[in-house]
Amino acid sequence: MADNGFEVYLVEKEPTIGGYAASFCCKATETCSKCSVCLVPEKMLEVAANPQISLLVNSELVGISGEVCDFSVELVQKPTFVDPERCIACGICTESCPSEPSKGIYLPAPAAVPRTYIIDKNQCLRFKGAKCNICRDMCPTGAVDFEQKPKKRRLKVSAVIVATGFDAFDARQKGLLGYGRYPNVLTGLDLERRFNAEGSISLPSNGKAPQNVAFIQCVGSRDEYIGNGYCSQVCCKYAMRFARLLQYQNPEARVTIFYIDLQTAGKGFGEFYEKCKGAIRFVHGVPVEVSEISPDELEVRYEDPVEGKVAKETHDLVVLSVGITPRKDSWDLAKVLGINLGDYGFFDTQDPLDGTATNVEGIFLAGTCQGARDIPESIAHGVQAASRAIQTLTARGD
Amino acid sequence: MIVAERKPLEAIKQMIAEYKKILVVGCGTCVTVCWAGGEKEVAVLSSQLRLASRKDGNELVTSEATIERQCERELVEGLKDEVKRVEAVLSLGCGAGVQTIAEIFQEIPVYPALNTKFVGMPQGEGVWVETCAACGDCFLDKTGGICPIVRCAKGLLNGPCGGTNNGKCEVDPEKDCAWTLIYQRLKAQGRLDLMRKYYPRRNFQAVTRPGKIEALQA
Amino acid sequence: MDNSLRLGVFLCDCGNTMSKTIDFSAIKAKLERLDDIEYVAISHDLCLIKAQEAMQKDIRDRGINRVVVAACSPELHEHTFMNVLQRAGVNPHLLSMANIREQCFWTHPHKEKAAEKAMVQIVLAINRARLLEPVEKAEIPVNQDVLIVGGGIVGTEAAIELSHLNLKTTLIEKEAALGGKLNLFASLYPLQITPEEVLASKLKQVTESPNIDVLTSAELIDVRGQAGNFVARIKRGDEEFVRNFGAVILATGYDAQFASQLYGFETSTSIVTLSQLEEMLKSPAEIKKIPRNVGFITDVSDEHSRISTLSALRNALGVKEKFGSEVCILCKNLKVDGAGLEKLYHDCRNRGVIFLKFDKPPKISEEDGEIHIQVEDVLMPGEQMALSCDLLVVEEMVIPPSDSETLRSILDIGLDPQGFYQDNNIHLYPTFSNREGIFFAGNCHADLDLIRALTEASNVALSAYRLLAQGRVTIEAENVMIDPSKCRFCLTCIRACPHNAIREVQVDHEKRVAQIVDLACQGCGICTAVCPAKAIRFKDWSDDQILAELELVGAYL
Amino acid sequence: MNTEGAFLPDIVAFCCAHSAYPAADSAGYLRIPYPENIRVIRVPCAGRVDVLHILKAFEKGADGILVLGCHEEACRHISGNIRAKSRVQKANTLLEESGIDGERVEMLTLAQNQGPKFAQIASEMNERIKGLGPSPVKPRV
Repeated sequence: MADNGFEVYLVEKEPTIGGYAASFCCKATETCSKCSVCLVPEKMLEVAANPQISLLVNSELVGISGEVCDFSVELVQKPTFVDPERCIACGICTESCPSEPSKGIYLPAPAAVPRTYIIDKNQCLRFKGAKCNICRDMCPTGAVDFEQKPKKRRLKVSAVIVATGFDAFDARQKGLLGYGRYPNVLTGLDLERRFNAEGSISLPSNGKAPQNVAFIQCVGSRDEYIGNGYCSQVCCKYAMRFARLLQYQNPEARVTIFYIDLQTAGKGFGEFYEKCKGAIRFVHGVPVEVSEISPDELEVRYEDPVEGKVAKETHDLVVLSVGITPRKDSWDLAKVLGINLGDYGFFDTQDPLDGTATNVEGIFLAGTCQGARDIPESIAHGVQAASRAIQTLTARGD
Repeated sequence: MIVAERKPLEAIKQMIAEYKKILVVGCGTCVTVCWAGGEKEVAVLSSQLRLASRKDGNELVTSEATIERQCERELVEGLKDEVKRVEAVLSLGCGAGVQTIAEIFQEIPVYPALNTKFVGMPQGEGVWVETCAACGDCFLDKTGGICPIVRCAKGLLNGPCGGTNNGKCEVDPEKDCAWTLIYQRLKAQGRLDLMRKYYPRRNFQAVTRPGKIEALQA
Repeated sequence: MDNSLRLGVFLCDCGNTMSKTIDFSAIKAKLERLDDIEYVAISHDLCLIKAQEAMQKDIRDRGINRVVVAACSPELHEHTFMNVLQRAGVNPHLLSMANIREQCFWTHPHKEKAAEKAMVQIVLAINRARLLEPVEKAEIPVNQDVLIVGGGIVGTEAAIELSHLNLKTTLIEKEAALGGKLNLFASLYPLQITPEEVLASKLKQVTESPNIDVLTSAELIDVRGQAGNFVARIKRGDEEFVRNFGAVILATGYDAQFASQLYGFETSTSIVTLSQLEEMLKSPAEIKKIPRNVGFITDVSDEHSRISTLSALRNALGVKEKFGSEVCILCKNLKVDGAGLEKLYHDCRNRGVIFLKFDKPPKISEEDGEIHIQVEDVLMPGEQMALSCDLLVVEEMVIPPSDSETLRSILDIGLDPQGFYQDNNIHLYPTFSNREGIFFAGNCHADLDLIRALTEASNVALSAYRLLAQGRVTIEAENVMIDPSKCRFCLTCIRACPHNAIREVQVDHEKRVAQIVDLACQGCGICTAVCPAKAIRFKDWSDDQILAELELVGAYL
Repeated sequence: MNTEGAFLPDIVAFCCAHSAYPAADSAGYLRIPYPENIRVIRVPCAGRVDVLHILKAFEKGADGILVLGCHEEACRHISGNIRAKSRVQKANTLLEESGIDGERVEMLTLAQNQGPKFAQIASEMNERIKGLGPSPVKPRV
């Protein structure tokens, strides 16, 4: 929107924009696998560089009044105890912070936008009662301010776009799959983050490279029993991309993907899947139970279609392809904005043909807060919401 | 267009082995267009020569110049100051260019850095093929604009020979059979009668060497 | 005015953090001894407004005309400092940055070496600064009208949205009526709305809008020019006319075709394609014999099509409603990765639709109007199940519309291996073509369901709006420039440019040369590198600037 | 930066501003060290790198050269990385002709968040060039 000369306030609850996707990793082998993760930092820098956009991080929307073209929204900005106007992200505070192992003050993400450090109340010794002032004294620009209080602010806006994203399904709800109990059971999200931080994957249990990996699809998706009767749309693709990446790094590694239906649609993905066919073992049917036989060995129990009976096999790493679920706090926000929650707890849309319209004129939806989407489609949806908003404003000569 | 190709560096090195200062001259016409002798190639070759000579423990000094057309006296004469400062000239022009420079600066040795290959046309990026033999007795009117003298390995005027094999040439199965192409072209144009004619051998009088053309003054 | 070099070097120690490793005052002293150095300043926080204001003042007061900043990565703050130069009245392209934080201090634990490298980087940045050239901004007028090719739902929607954005559009459709595939659909499940309703409402908006000019039974013959001023020749009946546009949107959709060779049989009275079924469902009255058992089969000719699974599911429900027949769907993988599709699948099952998933394509035989299917369900391997039905509905392959090749050559854009339009690249919106000002929407370039396609419609609308709304576009004039006196018009650059941003121009009555279209140029420098006559100059990344950074031996004091 | 004692190669890394350069930065954010004798040069696209730049770099004393661009099929300028690859091959042969080991030049691909991979590439190249020894055409100072 800002590119079209409109003034935009970008309100983010976390201290950095980018959301989940910013913590994802590139899944290219020699050739790009089109995971689109590289789009995210680019967009983040565009935001940072755009004078039309004011970033309001650590902020939550607590109230709204008025109507389209004349909304007044109320925000509360949580204190981070570092003044963004002063912080130059030199990192000296983190270096000097005595709190170990995890620091009390840090940059929320390597490529955080805005590049402002934050104090983590749960780690900072001072907030644990100690008389520590080190970071404040070290800070060359005097940006640290322990006295910072929550700030309230009111904004006059013409339209609101809700793009609050998703929560990854909490695999613990699927207790039998052993997530949280066995170190070598990871989720897709864990994989993203490990790859991003270390550039490769090693077994949590022994630090070795995984040799025999199982991906379990549709964990928390296409599952009426837990009330997620929808496809998360991203899991098949990321699982296959990860499988290729694992084999690229360790050609010996064997990979099995347990699935219900492979979602191979989408431009160019068919070709990618054809490449996977030879290298990856696809098993129709989703395992019901994962158990640990030794610290480095996991047993996966599933219905073997060929034998037609329950089969066991062992893997050293099991990845649960967790799906996209509505954010826990969607309901609160829906209450504040007066917009409806629809199927499965995503925000609801008015017009069946328009995924962005809500029941309140001037409030639009974008991205995974309205339903599962991958990165490019979320961006597209965001653009659509912006387009709608601009249309509304143009129509009213605003 | 005249199509040329850079000689292997080794050959060029040997030609100029004895010199410490040379002038590398490019030509801005055909050989620029076929990526063999333009300003860029002049710079590349000079750099390569400097590196090579440094490798052998010498420090060759190169100066670079590219002129619009090496085959024009007036344009070549513009080089006279540069030429004074060097011991030899390395030309990235076609044969005509090399000879013009040699003609005008008779006092200094001039060496060819290119092999002038043929008259041809581009076929995709960076690929050129021979299409004209400059035979001096053009035959294309009879062959639907496809020259058998160049494009038929045997230069037949009354093809195809028995060796045509699914449109490929028996001499070089990589290449299309020119006469198959001619047949298809003429058939498409409904002019196959041209192929039923017999053509006597060409008049080699037309190509006495060296060729010369004297057009009436414009 | 005197244009002698007056360099200003601004060192930032990032809040004193770097000064422990790098002795800035020593560097300052050394630098001051170099030629043309007007001023060297040490700051601790150049990324903060206060420091920038000071910097701006220094540049102004001391008449500095080249600025070197030695601090963090240009990726973070190049734009920041370019703005400072702008405000200080210096062309923002006269900035050269030395990345001494990310590339020295943060990555080289060895202090002396880090310091030494920092010094080198700064000196090189200074040498580069000497060679910088200003790049002026220029405003060029753009035609604000948009041409939309394809009057299907996507093209129509795009036109409507553009009209809401106050842009005029010409919507050309080769058929006699708008609506495209939607005219053929019998239903739009999972959407709670019928194709007729959708079309009616959209067409109403089109006719009511003063901004949309609809040309049916019309086709595009030729397009010349570049983004902002395309000149299009349009043919309608036997009249031909020319119109000017600022942008072109392609929404030519797809064609559907039954791949009989892959199935090994032709369609018949009892074997129909999905689209034939849709017709039947639209007018059930005309059907002689209502089928008792209907079988659907997909994923044989194209495993990866979203569209065929979706329409199988859609029409399965349709059959249930209109015919009440028994329905069985045979497929490989159900594509349910779309809004509401999983739900649609469940509705089908609740309505008693049977699903069978195969790995090997089923054997199909026809016997006096009765279809016999032998299939091995993946869940019961080894067992050949025999089914029979009196109507078999087969999927169609989704293929590019017949005219895409023609349009490709008219518009000089790319096609993907399947013959659909090729998206520009992963870094940009999928609706961008490789040419500025030409956009794709809908199934002419990707496999989309209706909702996704409509999302793209508003995406292209906004893209066109972004390009044209102001009626003029600000560009960087001649950042990349071809010297007409050196250009041999060898076409190398024109063929190499990935964005088709180079066109030929007539310099005088006989000489033609290549020229960069500033609006379309995206500054990759490929042309500069390929030009055999070295006739192309890229001001921001000129050869000498790059070579200046290559001074390795003895480059540092 | 050839200091006395052990041989430290001068290595130039041409880095695409859309991928490899930010990758080098992210190595910085993550404080992942890599050899300081790698000189990063920012280019708008790997396709901007000219064989001449590579040859001249050796004239100026480079011992090894990396051209780092976007992953295949992910070039911001569609064909830039492919061209860079073929140019590096061209450079290899041109250098071989002049008696310089073509091994000294390589084209690799990166994405912008691959800081660790950048550092790894840099170190590997450093080791390789150390193995090959100083460039035979290094100007004497």
